[in-house]
Amino acid sequence: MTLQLVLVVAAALFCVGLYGALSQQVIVMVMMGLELMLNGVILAVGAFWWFLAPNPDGLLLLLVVIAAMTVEMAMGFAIATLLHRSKETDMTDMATELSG
Amino acid sequence: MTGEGMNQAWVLLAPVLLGAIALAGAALNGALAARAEGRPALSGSARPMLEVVRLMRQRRRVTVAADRLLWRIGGMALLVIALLKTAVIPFGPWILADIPVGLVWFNAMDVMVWAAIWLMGWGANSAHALAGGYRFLAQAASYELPLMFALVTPAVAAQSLRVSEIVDAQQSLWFVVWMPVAFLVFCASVLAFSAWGPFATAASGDIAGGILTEVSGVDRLLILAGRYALLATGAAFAVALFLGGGAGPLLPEWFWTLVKTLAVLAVFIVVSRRFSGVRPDRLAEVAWVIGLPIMLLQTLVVSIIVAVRG
Amino acid sequence: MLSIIIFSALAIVAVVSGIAVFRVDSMARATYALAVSFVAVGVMLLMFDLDYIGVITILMMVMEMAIMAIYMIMFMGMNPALMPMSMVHNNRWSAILATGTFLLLAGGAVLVPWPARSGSVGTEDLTMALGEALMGSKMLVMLTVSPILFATIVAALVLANPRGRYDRWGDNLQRATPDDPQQGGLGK
Amino acid sequence: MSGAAPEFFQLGVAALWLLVGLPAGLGIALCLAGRRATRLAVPVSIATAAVTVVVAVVVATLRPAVEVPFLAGAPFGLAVDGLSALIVPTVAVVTLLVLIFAAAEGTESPARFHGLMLIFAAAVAVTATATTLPTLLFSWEIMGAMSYALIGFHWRDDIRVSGGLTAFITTRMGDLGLYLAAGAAVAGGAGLELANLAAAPSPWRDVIAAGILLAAFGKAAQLPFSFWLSRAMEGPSPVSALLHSAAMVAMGGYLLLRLEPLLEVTPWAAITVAWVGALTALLLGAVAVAQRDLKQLLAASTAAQLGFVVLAAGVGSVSGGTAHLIAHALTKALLFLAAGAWLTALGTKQLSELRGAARRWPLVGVTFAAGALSLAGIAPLSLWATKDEVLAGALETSPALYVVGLAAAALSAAYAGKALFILWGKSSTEAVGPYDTEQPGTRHIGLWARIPLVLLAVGAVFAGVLALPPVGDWLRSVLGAEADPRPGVAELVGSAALALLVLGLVAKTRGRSSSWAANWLYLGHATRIVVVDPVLLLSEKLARFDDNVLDSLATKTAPSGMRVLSEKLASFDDSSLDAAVNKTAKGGMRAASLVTRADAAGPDAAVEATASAARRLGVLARRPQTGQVHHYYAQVTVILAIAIVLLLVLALVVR
Repeated sequence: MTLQLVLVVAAALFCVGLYGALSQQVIVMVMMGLELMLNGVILAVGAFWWFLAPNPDGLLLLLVVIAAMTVEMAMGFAIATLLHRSKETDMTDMATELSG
Repeated sequence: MTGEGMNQAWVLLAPVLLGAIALAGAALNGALAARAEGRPALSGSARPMLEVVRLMRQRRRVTVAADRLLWRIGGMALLVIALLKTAVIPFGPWILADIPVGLVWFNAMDVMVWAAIWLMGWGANSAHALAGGYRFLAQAASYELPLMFALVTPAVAAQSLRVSEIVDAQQSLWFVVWMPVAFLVFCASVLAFSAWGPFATAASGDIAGGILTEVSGVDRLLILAGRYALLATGAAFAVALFLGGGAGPLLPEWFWTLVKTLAVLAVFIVVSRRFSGVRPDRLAEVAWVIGLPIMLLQTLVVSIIVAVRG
Repeated sequence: MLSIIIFSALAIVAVVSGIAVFRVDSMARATYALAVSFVAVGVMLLMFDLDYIGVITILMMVMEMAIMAIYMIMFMGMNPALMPMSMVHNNRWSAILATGTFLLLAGGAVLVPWPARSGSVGTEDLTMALGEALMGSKMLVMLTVSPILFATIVAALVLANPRGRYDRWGDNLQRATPDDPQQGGLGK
Repeated sequence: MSGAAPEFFQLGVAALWLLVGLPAGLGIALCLAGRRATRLAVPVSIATAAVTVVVAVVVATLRPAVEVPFLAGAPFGLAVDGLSALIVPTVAVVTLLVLIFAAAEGTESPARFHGLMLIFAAAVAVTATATTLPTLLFSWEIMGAMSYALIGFHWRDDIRVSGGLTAFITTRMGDLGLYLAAGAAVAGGAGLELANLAAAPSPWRDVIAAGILLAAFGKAAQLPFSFWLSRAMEGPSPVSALLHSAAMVAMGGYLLLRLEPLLEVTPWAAITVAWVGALTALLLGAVAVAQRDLKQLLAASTAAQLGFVVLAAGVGSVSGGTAHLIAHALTKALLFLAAGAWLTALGTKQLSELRGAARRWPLVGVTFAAGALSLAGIAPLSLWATKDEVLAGALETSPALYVVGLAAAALSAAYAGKALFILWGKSSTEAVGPYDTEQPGTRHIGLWARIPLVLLAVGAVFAGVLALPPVGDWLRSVLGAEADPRPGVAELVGSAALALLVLGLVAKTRGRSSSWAANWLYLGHATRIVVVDPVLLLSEKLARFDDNVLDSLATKTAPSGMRVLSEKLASFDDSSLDAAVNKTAKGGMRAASLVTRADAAGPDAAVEATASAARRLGVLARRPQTGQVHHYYAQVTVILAIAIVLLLVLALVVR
């Protein structure tokens, strides 16, 4: 088990998540893609911690990533709920308020 | 702690013991149920064994378009979770895996129950079962936070997440004495994550058995056994966290653990029969508006005591 | 050697279930495939001696996915066990971008000359050390992060809540008990 | 700090914590309890305020100092020194009296009101005793927030809430200065102790001073920021009495007094402070004279009187400034409470409608008169002496400042007199005035509402001793400002005479004009006394000089010389100038047409090209803004990838 191996796995997870976030139409599925990306990030940070600098400070970053993930989920669900309530849709394609 | 040899024997012994305790719980419940119906208690206590035999022989029924994979996973999960929980529970001097974060492990496992029960509800492709699954998730969202703080409180007092160290920290004074609220909340949560007693709305009769509606045969056996096993592990963990583990006079530690576990289990079964069901939608507000603050206060009090004592 | 085998197995589980999230037809399966992926990563973290973080990852993510499944079904409102779903857009470009990113990242991971490990895993309790870092030297970080996270949660609640207090308690907040479609246990 | 025995020091520390903690804790509790504490609110709040008064006196005697860790390198420090030993009891007493008055008047949701007031009192106590900038900032912010909450207390009225918002935002603008000062103090290495700010190295010290000035001017409603005080009058009268006269606004002046050493080593800041103070006193005095609304008049007068305090800080007269601050706090709280009592009883605060109100409630009228006369600077009353002490400092610095200050004092006599005479004047008709124009009045002023007025009136009458020899010397020794300039007898008598004179003038003009147009005329009178009459006198003198000397000179030399000169000029005009003008005009036309052609070909075309290019770019820039989340994700991915590749290439090149 080497750092390179773990990082490649992490990159794979990240990119599968990226594919999902880019390709899915349903907002909850997009969120799942984002979660998968963060999953890769968690793995990568854990690997960096273990192989490069195993001291408690590094763990903090992991903790923050996990906390950010859960909050991201809360925000995502809130927006999804709002979108569903106002537009009766769960598709990101229908939400074009940001269109320039 | 004793040697490695003993630990290896314990690997084999632990599941058997878990099964035995769960069966004892089931027998007691059967006896109480029989007495309530005016039949002799003894016939009731034999009922679980007969039920096991019956379900083993019963053919599995499968609903149309059921998601069998998830359904089976959900059905098996309860028992597996109970076994995984057993891994971190010290039984007298023996413990399967005394990991440094045993307490968090226990917590992670009881979160697995969320998934397990919802999958049971979903997999059956039946409205009643799905409603049961949803009921359990609603209930879980209510009990989980108070439960987490109830778990944290003994850890704060023992200044460790390792279960054996929490047990050791109570040699002079059991934690139940100075954290009664945490103990009660934990006990209620054990009933809740076992979907038992007043918290059994996920499988209650008003939705035709909820998650149990469509399961039959071995699947049903696994789920029923899993619930008793969860109840048993919950009781054992309550003993380890709050009731001093194996602490007791004269007799060996394992004996005291067994006695206390059985006693707690008996109390769970007897007392919870006396309550009517708690609606999950009502529970949420009670748990968050009363349970959580009171639990936080308990944790605060314990933290202050620990900080003052140094 | 054993660790490499275990790790590889976990890695395969993690990535395959990750791919399964976007390949399976059932929403429940997609969600729980993601949960499996997370559990695999959590176990990998346990292999790095990250006991607490690993278990916490498992705990949080299983819980999160249990909730996620509800939302999936709530919003998509059908049983995809009965009908296959394909709700994608921009599929080809997404795949190209993801592959490109993977090549870039993996190339970087393999080619960058990573420094040697500095410092060593102490024998002390890592969870305790993490707690002390949280409440000590890294207090400022947490002080900064936590209000932001908290504010985000509050914002999420505000966005998602369809009924404000005037809807519940009346225009002059005059009702003794709120007018809720579903009464809570305390009537608050 | 104090040489007291340890047990006394311990007692002092406990008292100091109590001073801050008790009102803060109970205030928060009351606010949280909300409607459930309606019955409890008044007793709790008045008991707390009373205890606070006792504790404040204890603290002022024992002079404790405490410090607990707060931020890295900046502890949460509280200490009582000479200055705060004077201010803290004053504020505590005023708070108690105002709360008694408020309780007597009654208010909706008393728990919230008294809770906010108590929190505010705690914040003031922290402000007055703070020893470090973070501590000060902490309480400063709380004061601002409480001020907002209290001005907008009747939150169902939009105008009150927006008044609170105006006050909050304006003072917030100033507050930024405090952050600036804190940043500069850290950057300059002076540390965050208030006492060390003066020791900061030069460029940073100037930044600190600028920041402090901004903050103090904002809070004290000095000139660029004065208007917020007017909007703040939307709040309930007790709030005006406490926050916008005695406590919060005063804290702006207090901050400058406290940091006077910093001003001393930063000459430009001292001069700025002195002039801003003096000009505020003058101009807001004029504004006060023009007001038709009693509370607005008092508000403008508050800003003007604080101008004197600020002036004192600028000229280094700490003792004068402090005495003036205290005397003004008592006086103005009294006036605001009296105005509030009438507002409640008669439902109006318009001066025209309040005519004769003092006769209806003579006790309130007499106390108001005491306050107004003190404000006017009538001889034995408080503000007379304190103001002169400030002016003595100003005279030492610059005569011009003194003159401006004296003019401002005359104006204060004018507006105080105006309010006084109207309120005590006989209604022109015997019929009851058009009351209840702003809110329904109760026609009743309770006993408990009168008691604070009487007590405050006693203070307003006698606080002047703080500036006069026996007590004044003690005050100076407490403040360590023995060397501050003292007013001479001539100045004291002169200012008293001036005040009397102005008061007399006001009385006379009022007698002549009963209609409200006269008030604007009366502003003209004030202007005439100060400006017009001297100018007329001067111009008369100049005219006589002109008649006698210049005119005769002119009549003798003008006729013959002028005729010759004009003929010469006429012929020159025809021959050269006219022709030149014609030619220039023709040349101009030609040049203009040339330029037009060049413009169309050159700059105009360039502008058109630029514009269309910008439009094209704009269209291009809009294209990625699809509003589709996945497009954004894709863009981010590509951009991040490019950035990473660039970084890698860069790293390789550098290697």
